[in-house]
Amino acid sequence: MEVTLEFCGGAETAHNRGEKFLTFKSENKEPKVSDIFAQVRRKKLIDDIDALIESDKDVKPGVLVLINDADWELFNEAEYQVCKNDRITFVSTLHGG
Amino acid sequence: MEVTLEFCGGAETAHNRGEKFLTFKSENKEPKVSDIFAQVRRKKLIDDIDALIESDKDVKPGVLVLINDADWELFNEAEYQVCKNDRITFVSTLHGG
Amino acid sequence: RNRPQRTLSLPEFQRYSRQLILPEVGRPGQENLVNSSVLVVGCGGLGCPVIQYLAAAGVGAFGLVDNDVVDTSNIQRQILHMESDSGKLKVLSAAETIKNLNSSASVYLFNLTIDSSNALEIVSQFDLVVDCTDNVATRYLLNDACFLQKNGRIPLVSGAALRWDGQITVYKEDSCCYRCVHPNPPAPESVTNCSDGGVIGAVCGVVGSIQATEALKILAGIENSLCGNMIIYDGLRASTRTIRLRPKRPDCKLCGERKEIKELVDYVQFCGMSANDKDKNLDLL
Amino acid sequence: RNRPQRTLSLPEFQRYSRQLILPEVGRPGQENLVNSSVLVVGCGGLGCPVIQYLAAAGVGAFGLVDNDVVDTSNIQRQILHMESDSGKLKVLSAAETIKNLNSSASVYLFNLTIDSSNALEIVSQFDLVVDCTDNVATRYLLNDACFLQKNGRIPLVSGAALRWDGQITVYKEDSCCYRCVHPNPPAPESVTNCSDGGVIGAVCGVVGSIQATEALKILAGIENSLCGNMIIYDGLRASTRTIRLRPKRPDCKLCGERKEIKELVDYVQFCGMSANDKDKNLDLL
Ligand SMILES: [Zn+2]
Ligand SMILES: [Zn+2]
Repeated sequence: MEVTLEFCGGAETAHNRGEKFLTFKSENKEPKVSDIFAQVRRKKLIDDIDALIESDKDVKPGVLVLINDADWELFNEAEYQVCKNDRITFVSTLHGG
Repeated sequence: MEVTLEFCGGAETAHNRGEKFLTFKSENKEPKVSDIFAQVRRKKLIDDIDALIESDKDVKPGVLVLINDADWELFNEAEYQVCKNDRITFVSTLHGG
Repeated sequence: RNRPQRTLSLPEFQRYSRQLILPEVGRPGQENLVNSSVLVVGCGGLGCPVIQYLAAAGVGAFGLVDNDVVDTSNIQRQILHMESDSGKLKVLSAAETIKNLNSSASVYLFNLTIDSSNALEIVSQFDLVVDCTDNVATRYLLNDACFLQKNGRIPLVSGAALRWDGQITVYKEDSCCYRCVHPNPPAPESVTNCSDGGVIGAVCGVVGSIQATEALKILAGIENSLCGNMIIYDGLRASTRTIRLRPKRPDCKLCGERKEIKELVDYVQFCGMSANDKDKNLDLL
Repeated sequence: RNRPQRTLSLPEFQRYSRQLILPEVGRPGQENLVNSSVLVVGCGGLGCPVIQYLAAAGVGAFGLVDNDVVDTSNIQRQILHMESDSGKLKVLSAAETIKNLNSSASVYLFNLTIDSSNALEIVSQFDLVVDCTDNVATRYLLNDACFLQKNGRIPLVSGAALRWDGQITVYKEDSCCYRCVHPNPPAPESVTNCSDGGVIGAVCGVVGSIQATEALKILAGIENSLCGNMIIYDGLRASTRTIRLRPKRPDCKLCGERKEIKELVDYVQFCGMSANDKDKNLDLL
């Protein structure tokens, strides 16, 4: 299955110095988000993965994960079963004013 | 098939004095947008349909139709084959400043 | 456009530091800005934030178009006009704000109604037009005037606000134009203006600030823009989104294949509506 | 909150006509506004449009918090501070703008850093808080101070801007709080501020204007709000959307079931960062 990761709010700087999207084939046929995180880390698909992902089940403080524009917490976080055409977004929380 | 119409930019006033969404069952199994328009007119599903729809294939000047947040003109307008979970939006163009 | 180009002074490096350090802007982008000129049509609800943010950002020259005076009911949303400006020409009040924010900016005042007799000439003097108007006729006029320029199409940053709603888009280069999106004007009785329908001031702020962001990118020479899309904001429901617009229409009377419109027309006649939001309908006998 | 309630004068009907005619506002909504009070924390990039639009809309009383003076590099985005205000206290400059836009508004100045020693008392005097700050520590502080009020949670309208990006949300009543969304503070080295990263002034305008719209709805007594959602704006790519946030977390230390936090803590210590965007990291030996 093809997976699309999106980066915004400054999370773009974690990948290819400003890349907005990353698309790749999932190794699992029915991956959970944790499987996606594991694959991304193992294959080094995101340049600065440590800026965003803490572990296969968690992200860094200050980072939100969205699944189709809704907080992943509404879908059981890393346990969520990713579907076709789902968009997974990393949002860096801003603090400036 | 269940169809959802959305109203924005002031198009809300055409239906139930401010209703944002209208959901109903399509009479056709595979409706085109023109079939949806025809059904809406025949069944009087929108209170003030004449504010939005000119004919089964056209809308009033100043009204945009979106299919999943893109101009219906990108999808062959009223000939578009509506899919499950599509959102059809009427947008009234604003002119104030 | 063929003005002598100046470089940044040392104090300007300090002054614009917060945008100079953005990789998309930098010294080249800031120098583009200080050498650029923008025409703001309408010094009302949308014009106010556009003027404030572009002046603060360092745009070099402004043209301001408005034939109105400041009225008490304007201050609710037109936040660069103060209580003490009541009765003053809007263009004068706006010019003062520009000078207060940026004493090195040039300001050219057009205390008039822009129409077919003067639009081509006025628009030709600027690098970009921001449409902050309140009526349909002038929107068609500006669209056509920007497109029909001898030296090539001038970018048009268009915004509108009414009640709790805002819409913003950009027309430039090879994108669709206003006439592609609106081949025919709306029926006069279907058009509501801010006097009749009302408007929230802060919604004008959202729209004008987005317009200013778009203008700034174009003037600085940044490639990305809203061109080909439209931002829709619903302040009451706190929802917002960017939608995709159609490309250039081959049958567009202005920018299409046949280019039927070669000069400005009578837009009040064409729309059946006046070029302000006060006396709306005309009797076209 | 228990102040004597006043009704609208005749001139105010004329002045606020463009919002009075909105069915969601009307006379009851406008009277709520003129009798309301708002605390604006930070008179910088976000505070400026918030102050302008709420003063213009008729909010009755303002508290302004800022301990800074106007600097040349501020004018690029902080559009109510003029060139001639350089060196002036930001709260004084902001107060002048409020009085110029709305001479009947009351203004209370807090020329200080809001912290654990004064936040509960300051916040308690207002109907709503608008978070226009530039650092993480104060965001936790305001969140906790609004929640821990004796007379019930005070609504908090939160915005942030950096580079070309903006984010806005509202915390009130039974929604999640800032600590639900951010149980742990970010690592200090992962936080970029406007001095280091830069910021576009007009993006601050978008964020502040959306904040003002949200504040106005709450103060007017309108049910709809951004509460439970967040608006994300990317000015560079001209994209914008509203996303859904989590509900209240049962394990939240502040608003969860056990309510572990019962009083304000040392937020600079908690975050490992200072309460302004100048001296960022602290050595916590
Ligand atoms: Zn065209
Ligand atoms: Zn909480």
